[in-house]
Amino acid sequence: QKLVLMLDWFPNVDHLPVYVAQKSGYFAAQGLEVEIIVPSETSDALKLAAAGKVDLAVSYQPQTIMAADAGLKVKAVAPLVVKPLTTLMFLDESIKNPADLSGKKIGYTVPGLMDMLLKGFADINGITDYTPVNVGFTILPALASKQVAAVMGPFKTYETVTMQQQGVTARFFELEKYGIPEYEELIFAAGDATLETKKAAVHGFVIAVHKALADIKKDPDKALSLYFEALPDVDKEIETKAFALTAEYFAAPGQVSNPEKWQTFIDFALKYGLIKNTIRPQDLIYSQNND
Amino acid sequence: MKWSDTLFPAALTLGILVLWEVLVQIMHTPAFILPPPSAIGLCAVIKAPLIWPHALATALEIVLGITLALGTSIPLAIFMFARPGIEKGLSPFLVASQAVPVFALAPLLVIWLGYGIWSKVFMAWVIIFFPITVSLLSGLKSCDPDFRKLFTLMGAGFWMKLRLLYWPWALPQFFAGLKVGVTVATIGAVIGEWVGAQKGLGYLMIQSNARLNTDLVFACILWLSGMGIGLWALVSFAEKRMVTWKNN
Amino acid sequence: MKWSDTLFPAALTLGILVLWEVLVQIMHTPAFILPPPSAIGLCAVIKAPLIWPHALATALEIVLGITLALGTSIPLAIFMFARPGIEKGLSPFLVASQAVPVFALAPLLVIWLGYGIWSKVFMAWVIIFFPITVSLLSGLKSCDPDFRKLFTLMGAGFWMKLRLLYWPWALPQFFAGLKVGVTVATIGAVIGEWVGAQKGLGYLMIQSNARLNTDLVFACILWLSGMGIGLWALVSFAEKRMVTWKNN
Amino acid sequence: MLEVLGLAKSFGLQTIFENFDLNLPHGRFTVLVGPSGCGKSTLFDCLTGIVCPDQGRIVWQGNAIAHLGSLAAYMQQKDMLLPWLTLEENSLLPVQARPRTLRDMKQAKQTLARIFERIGLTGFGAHYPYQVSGGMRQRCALARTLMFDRDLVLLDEPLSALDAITRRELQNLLLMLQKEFGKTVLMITHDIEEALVLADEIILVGPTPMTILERFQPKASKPREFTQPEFMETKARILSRLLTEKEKIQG
Amino acid sequence: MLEVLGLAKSFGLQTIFENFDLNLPHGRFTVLVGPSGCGKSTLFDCLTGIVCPDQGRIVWQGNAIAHLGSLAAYMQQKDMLLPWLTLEENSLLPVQARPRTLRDMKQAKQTLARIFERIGLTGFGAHYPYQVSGGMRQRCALARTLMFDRDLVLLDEPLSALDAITRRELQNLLLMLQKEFGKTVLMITHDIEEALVLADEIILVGPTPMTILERFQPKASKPREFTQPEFMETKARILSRLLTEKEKIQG
Ligand SMILES: Nc1ncnc2c1ncn2[C@@H]1O[C@H](COP(=O)(O)OP(=O)(O)OP(=O)(O)O)[C@@H](O)[C@H]1O
Ligand SMILES: Nc1ncnc2c1ncn2[C@@H]1O[C@H](COP(=O)(O)OP(=O)(O)OP(=O)(O)O)[C@@H](O)[C@H]1O
Ligand SMILES: Cc1ncc(C[n+]2csc(CCO)c2C)c(N)n1
Ligand SMILES: [Mg+2]
Ligand SMILES: [Mg+2]
Repeated sequence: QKLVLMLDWFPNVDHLPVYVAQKSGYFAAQGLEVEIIVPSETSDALKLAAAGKVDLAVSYQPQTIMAADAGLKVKAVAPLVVKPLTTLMFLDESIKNPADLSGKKIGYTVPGLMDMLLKGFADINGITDYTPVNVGFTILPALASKQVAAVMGPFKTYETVTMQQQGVTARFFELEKYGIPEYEELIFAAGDATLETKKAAVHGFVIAVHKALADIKKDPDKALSLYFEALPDVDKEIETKAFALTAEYFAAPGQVSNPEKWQTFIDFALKYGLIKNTIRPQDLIYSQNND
Repeated sequence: MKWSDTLFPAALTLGILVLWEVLVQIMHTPAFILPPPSAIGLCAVIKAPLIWPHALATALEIVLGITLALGTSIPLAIFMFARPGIEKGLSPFLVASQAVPVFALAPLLVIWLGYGIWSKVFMAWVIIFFPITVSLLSGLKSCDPDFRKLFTLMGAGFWMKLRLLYWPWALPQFFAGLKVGVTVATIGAVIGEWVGAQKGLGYLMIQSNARLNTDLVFACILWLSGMGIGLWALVSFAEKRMVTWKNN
Repeated sequence: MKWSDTLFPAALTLGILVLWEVLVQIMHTPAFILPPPSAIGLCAVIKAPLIWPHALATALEIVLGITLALGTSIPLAIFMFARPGIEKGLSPFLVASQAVPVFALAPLLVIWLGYGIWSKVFMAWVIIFFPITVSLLSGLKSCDPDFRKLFTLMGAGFWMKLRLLYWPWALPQFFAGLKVGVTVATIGAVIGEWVGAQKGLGYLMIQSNARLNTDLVFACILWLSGMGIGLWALVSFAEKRMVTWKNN
Repeated sequence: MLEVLGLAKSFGLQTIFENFDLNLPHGRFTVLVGPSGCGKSTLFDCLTGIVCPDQGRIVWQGNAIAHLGSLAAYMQQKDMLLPWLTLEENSLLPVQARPRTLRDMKQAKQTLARIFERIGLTGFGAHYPYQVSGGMRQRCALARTLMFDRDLVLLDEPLSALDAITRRELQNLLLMLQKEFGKTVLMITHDIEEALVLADEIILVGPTPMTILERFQPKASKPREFTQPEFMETKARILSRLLTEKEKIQG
Repeated sequence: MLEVLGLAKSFGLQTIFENFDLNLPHGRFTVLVGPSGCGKSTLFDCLTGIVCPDQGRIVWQGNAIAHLGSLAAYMQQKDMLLPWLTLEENSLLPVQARPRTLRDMKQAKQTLARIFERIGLTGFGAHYPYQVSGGMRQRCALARTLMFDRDLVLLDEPLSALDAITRRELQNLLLMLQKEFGKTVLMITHDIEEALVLADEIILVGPTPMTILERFQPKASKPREFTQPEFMETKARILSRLLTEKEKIQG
């Protein structure tokens, strides 16, 4: 059976388990043929999953919550990265705590999501009078050219490495250490309709990914070389370093989403105006036992 | 103009809208992917107070972009016309400049030019510049050589010829290019607002898109289209006023 | 053509490149903000094996887009020319279609056309379609009414007039529009590759941009420009072959 | 064959026709003479529908029609050659423009070759209009008009750019056209001698609005030489009539 | 005043000039007569630089020049009126086109008003070219040529589209131009009577390449009437000469 998976961003080590499962034939073993697609915009994946045009989407827990708030019928199927990786990143050494950013321009990467998180972050940490600016994907140039003092959105595991490669040392505040509740950074999501019609296939997909996750824990070097086999064009040095940082955050084999984590974040989102409606985690997290 | 000819586009519009509405209803296309036209229209009207200041900001960028484009492409076209050798050498650059996908550069451009209005104006400018230059140049070059010689015999210098002969000759083609230019200028400004904007229809669209307010996205498109049509009509009007001598 | 005229653009190019290189070196501009031209050139050559298959994919999209655009805009322009009433009603739609930014369309395109080549071809088509239609229509409309009457007197029907009179008359303006069209077609294809692509220069650029391989981004732009210039040259050549009767 | 009744046409305040009547019998050669700017070309334009008259009826072989349209072959005062076609292609347009077979086309080419021979354009068929002289362009326009092959032929100063000898040859061609092919010809000329040599009837018109001043029917048999004394007299008469009417057109 | 030596010009295989000489004394009225397509207009084009000759020298008031350029006023065979300018604006172009003061312009307008009066265009200054008759367009082109105000005037069939009366009036205008303003005039016409009435010298040319067949110097004082018997004879002579030369141009 064929499954279409749309990523959240261009392929990178975050998606390594998917490529390992693909290359190790775990998908095939489940009778699946998985097509991996890159989106044009971060919100595309969830939209298309909700519309049933792709079967699975890689998305973020906050984004899924906000999408559900907007009425999209999607559920988290399995976690991929279980801890937040997102940071508020800056270069200036003189910035010691978030409040030092008051009155400055602060960039954000994903409009509609990161700007909201930034608002919450600023409220909690007493950043006043700042100007939010959408910088898109150009995080480092925006920082390096001093157009913005900090950027909300880069991953501490990936962007730090690419910046290091360019000879720039990035400093950052980790969100979860500054009052933002812990959340699952990357998850697999599927539309409700897909979950009914292709239930078995989705199960098979999750099983295959878990197998890959187990392999990664066992033999990281082999996993990485399988990944490079799948994506021959990527910069090996960066990805290797990023993988070293990311590996510990991957979900454990068999791990499922934690409803309490989701509830905490939903409360936070309600409080800071990211969402307007009360949402129940059990409506968002799909589990085989539910039905 | 036949009555049926006026009727046809109206019928077409209505037909498309109805079909769209019906299809969206029948196929249960989710509103976050393609809202029904009724929802879009409603949103465009109800949310007008929200949209209006953004539209104003975008309009300003477009107008500045067009002004800048006119101010640069007219002299350039004339210069290239006056020196065909230079035209030969320069046109590959012009062409190359067009094949550069600006929106891919947009984020970098914004960093070069700052997050203010100028990066957006620049985008609009880049996009309009080319069609105007090409059409004006092609219009100037299409001038009947016999008339050129006549003016030489009258002892007219280049500027005199330009004023009395080349320019009026090129006007119709210039206007054709200008029409294309002002229309796509709207896209230029919106692309500029993609990143680094605090205001403008492009900003509003990106935000609404991310928040899955797809009807607002399409409402913005409706407003943009309105602006495009307005500019088009304005240019058509100017054309009618300035190209009066055609005998039909 | 004077020798100085050929020299000028060459000197200009060289000057710009040297200035760029020197400025980048002096100001220690980081390569991810603006790479020096030498690095871009080098990258475009060294990474050619990487770029080549992507360029091929994009080229295919462009060619298909242009073909489609010719196949639709020529009949449409002729139809609108034949029925001026319909033209009046239809042109607002055409203009409006130009104001729609892609990202609003991307999910729609995926739904309608899938992730394959056709969503990209569609984008290229959308972008080229407009300048060709407008310029061809304006060329057809510019036909001297005295000649139109002459053909009526000869008993020629619309299609005969089109073949023998309107079409040759409009050719120069059509080519001016086509030149603009094929040049921006590259942009169309690249924009299209934002919509869930696995291949193509647009895809490569986005990836490289996010990965801070700015020199590869610019190298892709260099390739794209090359393709744009090539298409331009091709159209210019076709123009020279088909518009032979101009007496200079 | 052709009758015009109550023709009226104004351009703004300038009235060109006001209740103008004209009647052309079948097979005749009628020549229109009148001062420059009095409305002769406009009359042709009204007849063929190039200009839309304000009022008036046109009766063609007993039937009322709006205008002649493609019923007549019309050679306009401007040569109207398409710049992207050669002289031959330009001349073949009237055949090309209508539904035709390959054989039609071949025959037309043969006919045209004969016409080119007679009007002295042989060897110039492949030239473009900008490559030939003014007189040659005019002859090409005449060739095109002959290729129309209609019963009624309207000629607006068809020979004005030709030298005396060529002119005389083409006058003979026109006469042959009328006599051997039975065409009805209505022609405008400023050359009174030409009118006298060619016409079954000369219609002298004056401005403004255009009225028929006088009609002359030269009786001598054709081909004529202008040197006949009767003609000298008529010419003097026409000239003096023109002179007195001349001033009206200005103002 | 103007001398052409060893002029040569070919279009492809067709040789128009081969070692052609011409000499125009100051203040004279010279008329060029020759068959259609023999190269008269091309001669004017070569003199003024519109066409670039293959060989030849032009000497103007003792100085060798490449071509006359804007030294001469040239009325081309086509009327060459700009469609977006009115008749008045078209006629004022030669003044507009050069550096000028406001007073120049005012004076020019007055001069033009007088010219329009004489050529019968008063009241049509605000018309566009497409709004007037062929003859009126030709007169407008003549008015524009007169506005050039140069010592040498080249006229290519300037009166071909005019009726006999208007033509005679404008012939007188040309004569006055030569006599009262001392202009040197070189004119092409197909009307032999016109040539006889106007010319100090008639140059009869023939094809191909163009050669001077004969020169005639009518002795009668101006203004002349064509009816003089001397003229009849000359006309017959020219006609017969033209006739014998005529065939050469074809082939
Ligand atoms: N489109 C127009 N608009 C206004 N006036 C016009 C138009 N067409 C013709 N006229 C006027 O009609 C009058 C007659 O023009 P027409 O061309 O019929 O003259 P004609 O008798 O053919 O003269 P000619 O012998 O010079 O060719 C002219 O005075 C002209 O100004
Ligand atoms: N651009 C050109 N290319 C080729 N041949 C040309 C060109 N211009 C003129 N000719 C040829 O030169 C010859 C002379 O043309 P020209 O116009 O000088 O004749 P003309 O004596 O003025 O005739 P007319 O009395 O008919 O005006 C013609 O046979 C023409 O074919
Ligand atoms: C390697 C990597 N870097 C940045 C982003 C962009 N991004 C950073 S955080 C976030 C939303 C998370 O809540 C998004 C879209 C990514 N996806 N992957
Ligand atoms: Mg006329
Ligand atoms: Mg000539």
